[in-house]
Amino acid sequence: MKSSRSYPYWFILPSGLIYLVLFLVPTVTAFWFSLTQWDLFETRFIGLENYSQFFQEPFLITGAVNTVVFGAVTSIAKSILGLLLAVLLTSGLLGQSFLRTLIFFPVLVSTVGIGIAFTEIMHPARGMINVGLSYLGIHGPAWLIDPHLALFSVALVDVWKGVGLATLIYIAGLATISSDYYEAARIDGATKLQMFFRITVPLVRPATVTVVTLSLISGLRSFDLIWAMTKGGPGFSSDVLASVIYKQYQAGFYGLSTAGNIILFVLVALIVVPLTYWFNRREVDL
Amino acid sequence: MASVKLKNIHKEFNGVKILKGIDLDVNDGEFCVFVGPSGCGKSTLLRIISGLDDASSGEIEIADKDVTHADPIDRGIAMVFQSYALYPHLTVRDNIGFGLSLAKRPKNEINERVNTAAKMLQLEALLDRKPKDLSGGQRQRVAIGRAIVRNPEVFLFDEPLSNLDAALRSKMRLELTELHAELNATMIYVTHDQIEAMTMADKIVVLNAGHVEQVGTPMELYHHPKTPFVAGFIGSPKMNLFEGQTAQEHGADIYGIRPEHLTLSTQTGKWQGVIKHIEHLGADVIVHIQVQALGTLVARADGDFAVTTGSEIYATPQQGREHFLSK
Amino acid sequence: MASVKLKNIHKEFNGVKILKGIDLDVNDGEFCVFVGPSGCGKSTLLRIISGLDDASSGEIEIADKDVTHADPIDRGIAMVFQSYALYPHLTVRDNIGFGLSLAKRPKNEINERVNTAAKMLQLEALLDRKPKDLSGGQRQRVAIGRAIVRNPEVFLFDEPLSNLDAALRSKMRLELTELHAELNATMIYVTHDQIEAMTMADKIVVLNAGHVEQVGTPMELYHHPKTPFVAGFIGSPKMNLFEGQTAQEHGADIYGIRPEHLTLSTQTGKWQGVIKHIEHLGADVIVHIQVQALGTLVARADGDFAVTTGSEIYATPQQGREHFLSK
Amino acid sequence: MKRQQVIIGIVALVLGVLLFATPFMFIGITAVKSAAEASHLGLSLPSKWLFWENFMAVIKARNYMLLLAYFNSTVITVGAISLLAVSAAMIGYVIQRRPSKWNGFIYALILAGLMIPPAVVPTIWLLKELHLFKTLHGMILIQVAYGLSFSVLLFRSFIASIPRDLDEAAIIDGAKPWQVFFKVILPLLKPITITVVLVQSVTIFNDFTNPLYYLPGKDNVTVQLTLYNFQSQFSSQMNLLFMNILLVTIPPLIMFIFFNKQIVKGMTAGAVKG
Amino acid sequence: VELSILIDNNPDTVALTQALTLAYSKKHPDVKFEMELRPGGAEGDNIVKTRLATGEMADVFIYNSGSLLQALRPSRTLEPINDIANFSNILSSFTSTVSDKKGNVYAVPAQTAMGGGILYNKRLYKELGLKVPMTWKEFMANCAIIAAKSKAAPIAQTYRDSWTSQLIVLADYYNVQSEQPNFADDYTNNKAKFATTPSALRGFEKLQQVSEAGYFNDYYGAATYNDGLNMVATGKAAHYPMLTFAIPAININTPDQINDVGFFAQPGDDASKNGLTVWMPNAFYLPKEGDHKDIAKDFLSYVATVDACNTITNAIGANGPYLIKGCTLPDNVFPAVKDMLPYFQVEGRTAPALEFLSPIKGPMLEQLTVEVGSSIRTAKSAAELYDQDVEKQAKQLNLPNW
Ligand SMILES: Nc1ncnc2c1ncn2[C@@H]1O[C@H](COP(=O)(O)OP(=O)(O)OP(=O)(O)O)[C@@H](O)[C@H]1O
Ligand SMILES: Nc1ncnc2c1ncn2[C@@H]1O[C@H](COP(=O)(O)OP(=O)(O)OP(=O)(O)O)[C@@H](O)[C@H]1O
Ligand SMILES: [Mg+2]
Ligand SMILES: [Mg+2]
Repeated sequence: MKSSRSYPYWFILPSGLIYLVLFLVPTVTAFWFSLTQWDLFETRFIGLENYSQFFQEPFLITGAVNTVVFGAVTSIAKSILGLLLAVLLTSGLLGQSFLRTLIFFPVLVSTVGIGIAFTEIMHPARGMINVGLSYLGIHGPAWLIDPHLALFSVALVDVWKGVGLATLIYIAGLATISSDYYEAARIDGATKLQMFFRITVPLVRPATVTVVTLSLISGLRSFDLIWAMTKGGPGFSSDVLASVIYKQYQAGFYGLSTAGNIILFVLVALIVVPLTYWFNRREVDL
Repeated sequence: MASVKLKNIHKEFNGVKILKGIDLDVNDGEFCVFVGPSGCGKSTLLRIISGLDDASSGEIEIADKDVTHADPIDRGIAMVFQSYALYPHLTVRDNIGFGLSLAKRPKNEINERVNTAAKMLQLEALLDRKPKDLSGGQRQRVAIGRAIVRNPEVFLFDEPLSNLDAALRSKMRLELTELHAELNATMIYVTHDQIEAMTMADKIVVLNAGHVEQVGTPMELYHHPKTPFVAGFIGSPKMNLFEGQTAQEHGADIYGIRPEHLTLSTQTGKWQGVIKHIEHLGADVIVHIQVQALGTLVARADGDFAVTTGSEIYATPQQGREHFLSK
Repeated sequence: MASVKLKNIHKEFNGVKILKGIDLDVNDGEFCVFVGPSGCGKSTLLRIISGLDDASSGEIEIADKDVTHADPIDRGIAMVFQSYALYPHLTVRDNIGFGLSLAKRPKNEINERVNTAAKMLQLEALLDRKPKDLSGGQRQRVAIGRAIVRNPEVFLFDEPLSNLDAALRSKMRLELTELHAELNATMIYVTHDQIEAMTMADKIVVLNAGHVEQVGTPMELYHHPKTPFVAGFIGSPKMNLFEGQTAQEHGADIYGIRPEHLTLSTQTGKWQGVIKHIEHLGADVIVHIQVQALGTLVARADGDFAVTTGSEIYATPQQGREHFLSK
Repeated sequence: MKRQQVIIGIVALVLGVLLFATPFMFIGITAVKSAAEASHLGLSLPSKWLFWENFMAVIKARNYMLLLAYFNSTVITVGAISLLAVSAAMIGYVIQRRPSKWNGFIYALILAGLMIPPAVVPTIWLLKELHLFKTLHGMILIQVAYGLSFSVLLFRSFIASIPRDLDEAAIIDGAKPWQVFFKVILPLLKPITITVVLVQSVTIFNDFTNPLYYLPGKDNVTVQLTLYNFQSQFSSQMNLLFMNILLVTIPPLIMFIFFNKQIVKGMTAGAVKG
Repeated sequence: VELSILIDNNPDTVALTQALTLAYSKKHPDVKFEMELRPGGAEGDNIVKTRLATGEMADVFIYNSGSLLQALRPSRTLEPINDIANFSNILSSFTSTVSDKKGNVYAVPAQTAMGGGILYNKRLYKELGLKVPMTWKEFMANCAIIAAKSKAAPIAQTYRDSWTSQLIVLADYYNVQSEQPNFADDYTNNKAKFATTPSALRGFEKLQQVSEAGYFNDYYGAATYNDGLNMVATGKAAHYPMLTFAIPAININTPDQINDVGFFAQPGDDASKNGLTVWMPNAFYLPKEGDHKDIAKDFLSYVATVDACNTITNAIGANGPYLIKGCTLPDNVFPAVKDMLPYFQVEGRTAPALEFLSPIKGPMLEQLTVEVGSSIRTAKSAAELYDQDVEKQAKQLNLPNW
């Protein structure tokens, strides 16, 4: 196919230009600031000192581990739950439309509101979850207060909030699978389960790629919910790199936080780029 | 092992009636061919038999069990889709072996059966390709392969050979006939190819606009079509059909004579006419003759029958080959 | 108005050579048919002519202009895809009228031309449906309609009638032939149907495994095949081909005789054999004869030729109908 | 609807309501409490239902700021989305369909947009240079730039599921590249376009950091900024805050309900054989 | 003319700004105000910095005094207000926290000064016959009695709002200063450390001590600032270390109990050296390149009047002494406010919090105090980590000797 003319690069221009000017140019500029001490008013070139300073952050290791754990846990959970929910919500259930709305609703509500609501819902004594559990005779854990559990509790809420988005993308993905394949599989004698694993899962791959990539990147970079719920606490137990950086930024260490952002970017890229490479190599073309 | 019985099957799509009461018995082990004009409902009927679609009303029995509401998986069928519906993410090998691997057959059994089918379909060299890298005919063969490896009780074929060349097609006819003999499975086969219909069928079902026109063996339909539609539809080139005097003399509405049952002569004959158009097919020539009293008469003659357009010619129907049909 | 010239066209897919040097001249206004076994590269060649794919090497001229690197839009072609490639979001009407509306033709002209095509293709009742609500043959007709409304200089048809019933197919053959005569456009036509090839073609190109086996008029190919492949491929049932003594006597490798050129007799003849299998096609019967010296001999006889499997029979080749071919 | 679907539907509804709706009941209940009761948080029912009072308090706050915010946010969202959806689809289309070594590079740049946080201060300098600072259209362009990566990623992977045969048919029919895209590809991308529109408009509508930095000024408030009317570092009026959250959530919710039904199956059914 | 004015979103700030601008507009009908809200906290700091750095600041803005102000590089970005008419009305205890080395003063206080100490439940104290403690020992003894004799938690801690965890450390600064008068300077000059200065370390130790004694309310890790206020007001907790700006919030949440809430300074080890750590209020500033400097200055000059003080009192009540000469408090102030006033009446019984004396305040403090309060970390270790944190800050500020 003469791709050069059928798929011309000028298609990229309109918003590519906007992206270049308003995103890429400032980003490259920012790189320079990572080599300076910068309080927004004055810059002083200090070479790589910010980077070495960043690596000396006392809770960096905790933060890095938490970042990876949080990113992995949330993106895996969102992808799996999203797919299951999408399958459920495209199967013509009673109240399907309502359920879709219900599941997407958390996406619409501000993180702040969700943070406040869930810190209350996860209150160890009067929180809805533990009250509910106590009816079942279970003594619920101290969700956000237990340093070993806090990160996972936030991850749980993050999944709760983000699964609607994953579900929506999966619903769109399921919509593009031709029913021919399901018919062929029914004729070939596939059970529901086999159809799910051998037709749906491979053919919904574009959606999976998107959901995994998006939720992994946002999981690795996320801090707003963590911030709203624990501020990285108790102590430093649920700190992630992004919240460490955010704290530096808030403290006014702009050069340092820029360096931190670049380090985080490298970490994210190290995880995501090989993954997308692998994903794209196995793309199913029609 | 499995007969297929259809009782008064109706089907509508958004209020349009597509099937209008189909009754049909296909016996156990029979090779039944559906023919009919494009859009008459053949595929629809196949989908209903397979269980992919529900009939709007009517009942289906397979192997004497009522399966009207059963799932495809419980009907013991395999099907070749008119649109192939190959799995785009699987190689040819996995496409063909899909049903077997669903049934959790052992690996080497799957391999063996896939290889056998691939050999028969001349797909051996392509086993590791994905469908998008195949030619049209190759895709169609994969679709056939997917159905035949499974040894079901009932096969449903929807124009399975339409994209194959004549040589391969005749080879496949043979293979499918052998498969039929070997498995003794019931086969329901949709085709537009006269030769396929005539040579493979135990029974041909002629469908027209959602109802059954006639059911019979190929030779019954060829020699004794009951309706003008069947008379015109079976046989190619199609039978010459005329209303008017000749028919009325015999108390019928329509008089018919097949092109191959007209004897042509330059000297004498029943009808005299002028040659309008000649088609050379090699083995035969098809002669279109303008006859004053009738209109156009099509006749078949030997390939070496030497005539030219515009010349005069006489055509005589062979005795006992004439058809008298009522509307 | 437009001739098509191919010069030494090569094509590979991932290192596999599909076309191995195709040279071909299709004259202005000619009806050229491509035949060849499934997977031999017919569609690939069509795609290269259309400009959808680039040849790996070689040159293409259309209307005496080098278009090797021109865009499809600049080649003045219309094409019926083997896979149809209908626009699923458009109605039949809009599918057919798509090209015209891109060319900003006036609304009523589009309407008129779409209606004319729809009438010819018997699609009038379906104009407001979407492709997914059509039968296989109906979809194929939409694909044809989309190409013919556009009046281009060159038509490319990739098995356009494969899913139509015999009656409709012969009607379409006529329509396309008329269209050809009317527009005087150059047509390149891929088919597996012998009758289509024989009746429509000015010139048949026989392709095999990526190269041209023989080019000629239908009758040339039928009467004077140059290679065993062409001999076997043109004509159905295929020519009986034998190596061995008979051929050597004439200084050739292979001896060939067509089934329709064998005279059968119960009394006497050149070869004596036993009838293994009989296929009744109605107008004809195909007789498979086991001859000791040769193997299986296939002969065609009249539909009323009465023989039974297992009986003895004699076959005699008609004088002057024998073929002597070298490998 | 089969019986099985009804039963599973009921079970799913109960579970869904339990898991997804209770947190919102919490928000809803808090939204109708008095300030004092709301400060205790908790799920107890309010002693007095102050829906109307809180509702009016939120609407009237700061001189009907919320209404202005609705307007601004809507303008930004609609503007950015119409630009974003189409042009992201175009980019995704080109990089999916056109195999070339540049694609890897373009794709990497796109991914970078998801992985690198925007640099605020240089962006402001730039916006001022371009006279786009503190303007709605500047904000729209910013949202396009920031939302592009996500949208392109989504489109790119889904365009693979549209058979290339259709592009080719259109090309043969004489379509220019842009006609192929707008007349054939874009209509078939509807489910994805809807997803992008939904997700991005929620993001843009609910964005607060970017307007905060790039769109200062009283007349430029956006909806999420109205939350600051009731929430500050040291004290919050939880009842009004949650009422505001509810009100701000309604427009995207309506949009979701409207668009959700448009995601239909089988867009490409019947297109190709094989 | 229209003056734009950027304020944080605290309801008190909003209310007082509205009252002040309204009052000013009444006197100068040609001047109108356009209020713009920003979030509080560090997010707000960033917005202020960003807008100053990009030259987009409003004509007038409200911001913190003390260490946060220094990060704005006032000499570069802010307009000195030494020349406003009522400059002399501003108390020097305030001006010293908003000026640079050259003596330029940049702000007019927007509110009253605040005390940082311990809110306590007076009713509970009366029931148990307790006295306001003058030493830490007495305080601990009171706690022990409360723990033994009542259901109330001796001390409320509310770590969901983690900033509240710092109070015991920060409010101890009066005691640090009374033992180590040079601490602030030494600290700024990298000569004194929290971990190695016993009096400074005491703040962390006190926190560790009360934590280990188990004096906190149940689930203090999940409790909010509002919970803390409610507890101390209703007597579910006896003490709540907090700033006095909390008093209006108590009045909103639990108006019936507002009179049960009292206040005392966080005691040191020596009863004779008992005094209060004081927080300076937010203040009005002008950016250097403002468009309407003259009018803006006139507005600030108005804020430094008794009339303005009264306007503020009417709008939001008064929570401590004003920093404008001649301003007085009404008699009907809440008991907790009354409790605070005596400290101001004697010279030397107040000291500003460290952040008003030194530009460095480590951002990690609240997390460290949560850890100490939750017994995850010892006082010593927290102080050491805090010293490291401070070092980073000092380096960023490019201070000499670091
Ligand atoms: N993308 C591809 N990669 C590799 N091989 C391909 C690809 N596309 C086609 N082929 C191979 O090229 C050969 C020619 O294909 P083509 O579609 O031209 O065949 P054809 O003559 O049209 O056959 P048919 O009659 O079955 O349609 C086939 O063997 C096919 O498997
Ligand atoms: N979803 C649908 N909605 C409306 N009509 C439909 C739908 N599907 C099929 N039809 C119509 O039903 C009729 C029968 O279709 P069917 O596919 O069974 O035809 P067919 O006999 O297989 O034809 P062909 O030989 O062309 O494949 C056709 O006229 C078709 O237009
Ligand atoms: Mg069909
Ligand atoms: Mg082909």
